[in-house]
Amino acid sequence: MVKKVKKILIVLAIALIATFLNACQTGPTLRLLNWGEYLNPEVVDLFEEEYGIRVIQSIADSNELFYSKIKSQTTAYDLVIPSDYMVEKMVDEDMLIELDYELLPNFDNVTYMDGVNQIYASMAATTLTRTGESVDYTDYAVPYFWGTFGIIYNNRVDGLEEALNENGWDVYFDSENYFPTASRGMYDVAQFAYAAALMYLGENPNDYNTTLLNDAKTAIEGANFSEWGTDTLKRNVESDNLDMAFVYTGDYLDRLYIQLDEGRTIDEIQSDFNIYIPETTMVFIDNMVIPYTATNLDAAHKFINFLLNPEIMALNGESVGYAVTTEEAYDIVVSHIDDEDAFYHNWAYANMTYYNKDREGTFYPLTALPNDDIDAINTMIQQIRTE
Amino acid sequence: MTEKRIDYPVATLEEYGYRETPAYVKKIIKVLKSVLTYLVIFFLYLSIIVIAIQSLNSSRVMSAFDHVSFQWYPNILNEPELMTAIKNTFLVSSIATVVATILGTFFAIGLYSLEKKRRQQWMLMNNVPILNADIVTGFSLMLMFRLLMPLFPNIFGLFTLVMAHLFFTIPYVILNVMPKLKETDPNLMDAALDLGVRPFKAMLKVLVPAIKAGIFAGMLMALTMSIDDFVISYFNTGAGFDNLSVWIYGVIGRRELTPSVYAFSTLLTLFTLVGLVLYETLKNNKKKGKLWLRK
Amino acid sequence: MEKKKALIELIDVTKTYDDENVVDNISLTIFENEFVTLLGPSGCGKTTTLRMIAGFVQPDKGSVIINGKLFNDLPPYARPIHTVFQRYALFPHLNVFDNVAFGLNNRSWDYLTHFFGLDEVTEEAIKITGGEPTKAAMKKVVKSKIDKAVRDALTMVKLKGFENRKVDQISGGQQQRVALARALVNRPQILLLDEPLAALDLKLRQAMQYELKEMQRKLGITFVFVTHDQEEAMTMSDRIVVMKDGVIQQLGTPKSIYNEPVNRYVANFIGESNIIPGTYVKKDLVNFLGVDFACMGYNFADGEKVDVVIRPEDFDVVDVTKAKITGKVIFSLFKGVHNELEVQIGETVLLLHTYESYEIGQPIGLSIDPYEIHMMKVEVNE
Amino acid sequence: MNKLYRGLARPYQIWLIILVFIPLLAMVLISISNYNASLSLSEVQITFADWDLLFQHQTLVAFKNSLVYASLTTIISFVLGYFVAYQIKQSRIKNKFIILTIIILPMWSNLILRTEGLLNIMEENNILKSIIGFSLLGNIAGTPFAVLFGLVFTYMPFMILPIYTALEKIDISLEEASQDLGVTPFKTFWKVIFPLSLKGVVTGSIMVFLPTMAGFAIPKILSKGNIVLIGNIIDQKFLYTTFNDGSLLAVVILIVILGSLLIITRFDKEGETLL
Repeated sequence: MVKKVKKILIVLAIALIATFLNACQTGPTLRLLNWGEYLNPEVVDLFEEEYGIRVIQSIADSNELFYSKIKSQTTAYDLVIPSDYMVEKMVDEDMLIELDYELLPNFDNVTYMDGVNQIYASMAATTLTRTGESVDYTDYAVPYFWGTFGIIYNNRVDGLEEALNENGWDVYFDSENYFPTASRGMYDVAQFAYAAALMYLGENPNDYNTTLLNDAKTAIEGANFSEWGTDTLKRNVESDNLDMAFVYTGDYLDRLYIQLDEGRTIDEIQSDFNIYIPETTMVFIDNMVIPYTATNLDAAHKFINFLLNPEIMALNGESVGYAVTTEEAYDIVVSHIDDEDAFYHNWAYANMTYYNKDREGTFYPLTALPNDDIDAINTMIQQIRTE
Repeated sequence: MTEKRIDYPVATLEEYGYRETPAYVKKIIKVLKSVLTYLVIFFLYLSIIVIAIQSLNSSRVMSAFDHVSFQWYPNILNEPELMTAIKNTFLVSSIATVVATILGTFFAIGLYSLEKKRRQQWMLMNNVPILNADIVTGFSLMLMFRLLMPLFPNIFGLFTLVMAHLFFTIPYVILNVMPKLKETDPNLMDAALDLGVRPFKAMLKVLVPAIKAGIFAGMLMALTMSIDDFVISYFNTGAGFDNLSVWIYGVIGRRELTPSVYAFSTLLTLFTLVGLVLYETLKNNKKKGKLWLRK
Repeated sequence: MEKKKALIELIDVTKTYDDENVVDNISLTIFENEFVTLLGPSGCGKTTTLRMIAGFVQPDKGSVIINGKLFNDLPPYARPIHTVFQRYALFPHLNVFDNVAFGLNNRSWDYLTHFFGLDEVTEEAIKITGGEPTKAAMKKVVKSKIDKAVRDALTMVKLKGFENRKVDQISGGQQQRVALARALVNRPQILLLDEPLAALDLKLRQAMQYELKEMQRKLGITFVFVTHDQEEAMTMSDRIVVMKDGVIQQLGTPKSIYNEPVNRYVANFIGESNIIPGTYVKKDLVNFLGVDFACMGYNFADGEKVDVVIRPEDFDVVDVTKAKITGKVIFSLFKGVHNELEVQIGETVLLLHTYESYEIGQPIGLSIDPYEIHMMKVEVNE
Repeated sequence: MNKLYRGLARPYQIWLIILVFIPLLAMVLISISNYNASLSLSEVQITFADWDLLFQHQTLVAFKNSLVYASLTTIISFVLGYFVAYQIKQSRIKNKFIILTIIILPMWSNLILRTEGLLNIMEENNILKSIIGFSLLGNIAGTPFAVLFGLVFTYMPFMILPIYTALEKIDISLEEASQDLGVTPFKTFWKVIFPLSLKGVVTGSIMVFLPTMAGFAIPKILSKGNIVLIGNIIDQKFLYTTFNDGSLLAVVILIVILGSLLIITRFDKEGETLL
């Protein structure tokens, strides 16, 4: 009797193992760890068609999850798309493989946008803690998309737009003197709040010491945030439930494109809600990097090279809505400004307005602060929220 | 005979020491009771109703309803990532449910045949995966599976996901089957064995039908828990094998969720409800019984 | 029968479930201090009848009269009736004592003071306080009275010393006694018993039958007893109500039902009997098995077809030569006190009990006393 | 039951030991070490250095919040859930499978979708308001009430089911016996039905209390990040790969869970009414 059951158990076990072995199909594959809906399926199709490499995508919603996924080694990804500070952290911990530029011929044909160069310059300026020497991050990373942060605001509040343009960060953080009844939201990422507070205080958002921490705490308390969220921030400003929030510019564009789809005009939408991008603001750049666990370096390089093609990068930007990183791709995007197709026209217009390559300002990408500092910042934010 | 009735005075509650509740009070209480019951059930379903409304909204602006549109339903098919996630969910949840149901039934029978004291100890253990915090379970299982990686480098994915789901679904099956086992006549199996039926056959032919209700209930719970889980899945998936909940969490990072997700959720709920109603109607027609109706 | 006070009257009572009359137009009167048994196979409507008296079921038609009052709409808790349930229905979360005390513990203050006598309670309360009968003192008195009543009831059912046992730690027989005590402690006018002995083994059952009867006699409570066991009904009842398909077949003393069943159904249900087709020749003469027999006490039309009922023990075994009828033994079984024989006479097989033993195949002669011959009308539709 | 089948329990016992004990042991070990993802295993050592985390302000507040919200959720779920379970039982819908399905069906939709759906209609301008013209729940997003509401109506199925199971198992004749003894239906409920359903209540309470205490998604979304529960801190610790801190807090929760298990076993030796 027990034997029979054992037989069944064995069959079940074999079936289980077989299914999982089946999952590892034959043929070359590219395991990509990405943000959700951050890659145009058309690009995937073209890539698969051209190189015969199947793209398997996993998604996660934060750099920290990328990190823990790679660190835990539970899956060998060939390509990951983390942001700037996470690239630093990964390089710092020897988690990335240096790129072979021989395999990236398209690289020589592109010029990065000013903003992107600024970010890279800033990243290169930081010093690696372990080796004590500066590293050229371009050895490890190729830009994918980039973007700024800004303050999305409810334009139905009288005078808010003017006040923001005039006084910038003060309007957002100083709730005592500016719009005391307005509701303010902040991204539910402690370091974002900390960095924003430092920019408001005129400090470098990547500096860290206990004085700054206390100052930032006071500033954040002064802002009296009513909401700590992620994707809900933009929706709440859009629907008149929230007045200001510090978000990705891409968050605004996401809602903008959706409303354009509904048939509204850009003017109408902007008069409902808009985004203010301060002169000094945070920026991010998502990069294609190859983690040390990668098994198919060839495919990874092919993919990077493929996306460096301005046409492909523009095509990718078409569905994703973040800012392309090369001037060549940017030119393709903005060339649509005279397009009769409303979508292409609006797309070009939005890029020129919100991601203009000639925008002046100081852009700070976040730095990978040491664990203890991050922990202290997290604790500080939690303290504010538990008071 | 009615005349006879008139002859007798009617006995009242008062003369037996009880207060008569006025009819209108009774009525009010009755109405209040059903109102409250339906209100609670309505609130249980409130979030689902909102999801259904969102799925019918022509606009992707979630705070305002534009007009009714079914566009998001066929659009499910146009979202390759969503489709993959749905397929993965079905694959993982159905494998996990079927395996958990079969194994859970065997295990429950096994545990049931232990001595009482032993059984109680193991049933206690059985509760740990159910009651443990998801994040602890998810993380500790991942640690476990990582130990296997030197042997099977590609273990993370379907296999680990199914194993992790088995970890918390089997206890639910056992919990549902065990009470049914206790209700069965202890002589049932002996009688079958006495008649010369082989133990395994006896189990399948005699015991399993007797505990069918428990097995079904356990299966349903297992399926629900498997579909609903995010945290444990998150830690134990890999290699692009994202189920729906992992996918939904992931998408929020950079982009807006497609309303087709709402459409899918609504479909799933509707199909289940319609299936249930159909099943009950058919059964009632067949038996002409009134299981479902109030007496 | 002397004129007694009618306690329960069912008048034209009908109960219908799923278009089926479970109880069909029953009328029945139960008198004070009487032991009445509703007898019949399962599904005959006896339990439903009982539940209508208890108040768990409302009749669709007809009246339930208790103490001369219409009780149709009164809920069970207000009725002066208590029930001993088939599977006892003891409260598993309470011990034996609390089970028995349950009814009294949960009654209103007015009820309790009335129950124990307001004067008596006040008097004892004065004794305690030495002055005013305070509410606290009265409560104390009532509590001790409940305590005493419960202990008395437990003593009566011979369960003294079991007060603190859990109800699932005592035997079936003891549980049965707890259920009895739980009902009796409330001094009901009427006690309903729904097959209370069914789950007990034979010996215990017989002992309990005797005890129940004794108790009923002693307490002067009306017992309405439901059973499907005719022997139980015979032993205990003052009157038996034989039911079938929701209809009362016969109502009478055990003796009259046994001896003079009104129809084939009752005859078959109450003990074993031989039912033989015959003809009522003329007054005090009946012909069956081809022979004329003297009989007494029946009035049928001359020459009318009748069914003759003869109980197996009513045959007299006589010498073959002197016998009225003779036959051949085809089956014999030793039953302890008597032998059970099957005797073939022509086409007919008779069942009879004798004290002598016979071998199979042996010829046997029988005669029947006139007063042992019972007759009933031939039923047309059966 | 036949001893023949005892062998069937063996694989499960091994399974439980491997998948329950060993990982939990690992968690406990991690909690007393300095382990985090950045360290290689050779650098890991035993330390209690991070244990002051337990006494930091935000941890204590989060623990307090968790306890308060879990308790309130449990109490409200108990009152409403008991009521609904009792009504279902009274309704004489006898098919348990159907009841089970109807009660847990909402869980087939993703928790995040459901919670964000709730958040949506808790905002001042919401989708329901645009249809029916008024805000059903008022503008409660971000308030403690919103969090309670979400927690209660998410976890109540776990309260309803065990209570229903317990109620269903109560022999109807006990109710009849009580009424027969002169006790009104209302009093019968408190003296007979309720005490006999306590098993289900205890099980249901624990099934609601524990996930509420350890969970993080619902409070995070519905409080708009303004209320921090211990689950949120654990979540963040794991997210930032501070595994030792996360494990430490998780172990504390584990102790609460084990305590609850002991309570269960006192009332319900074999988890009969767990579902």
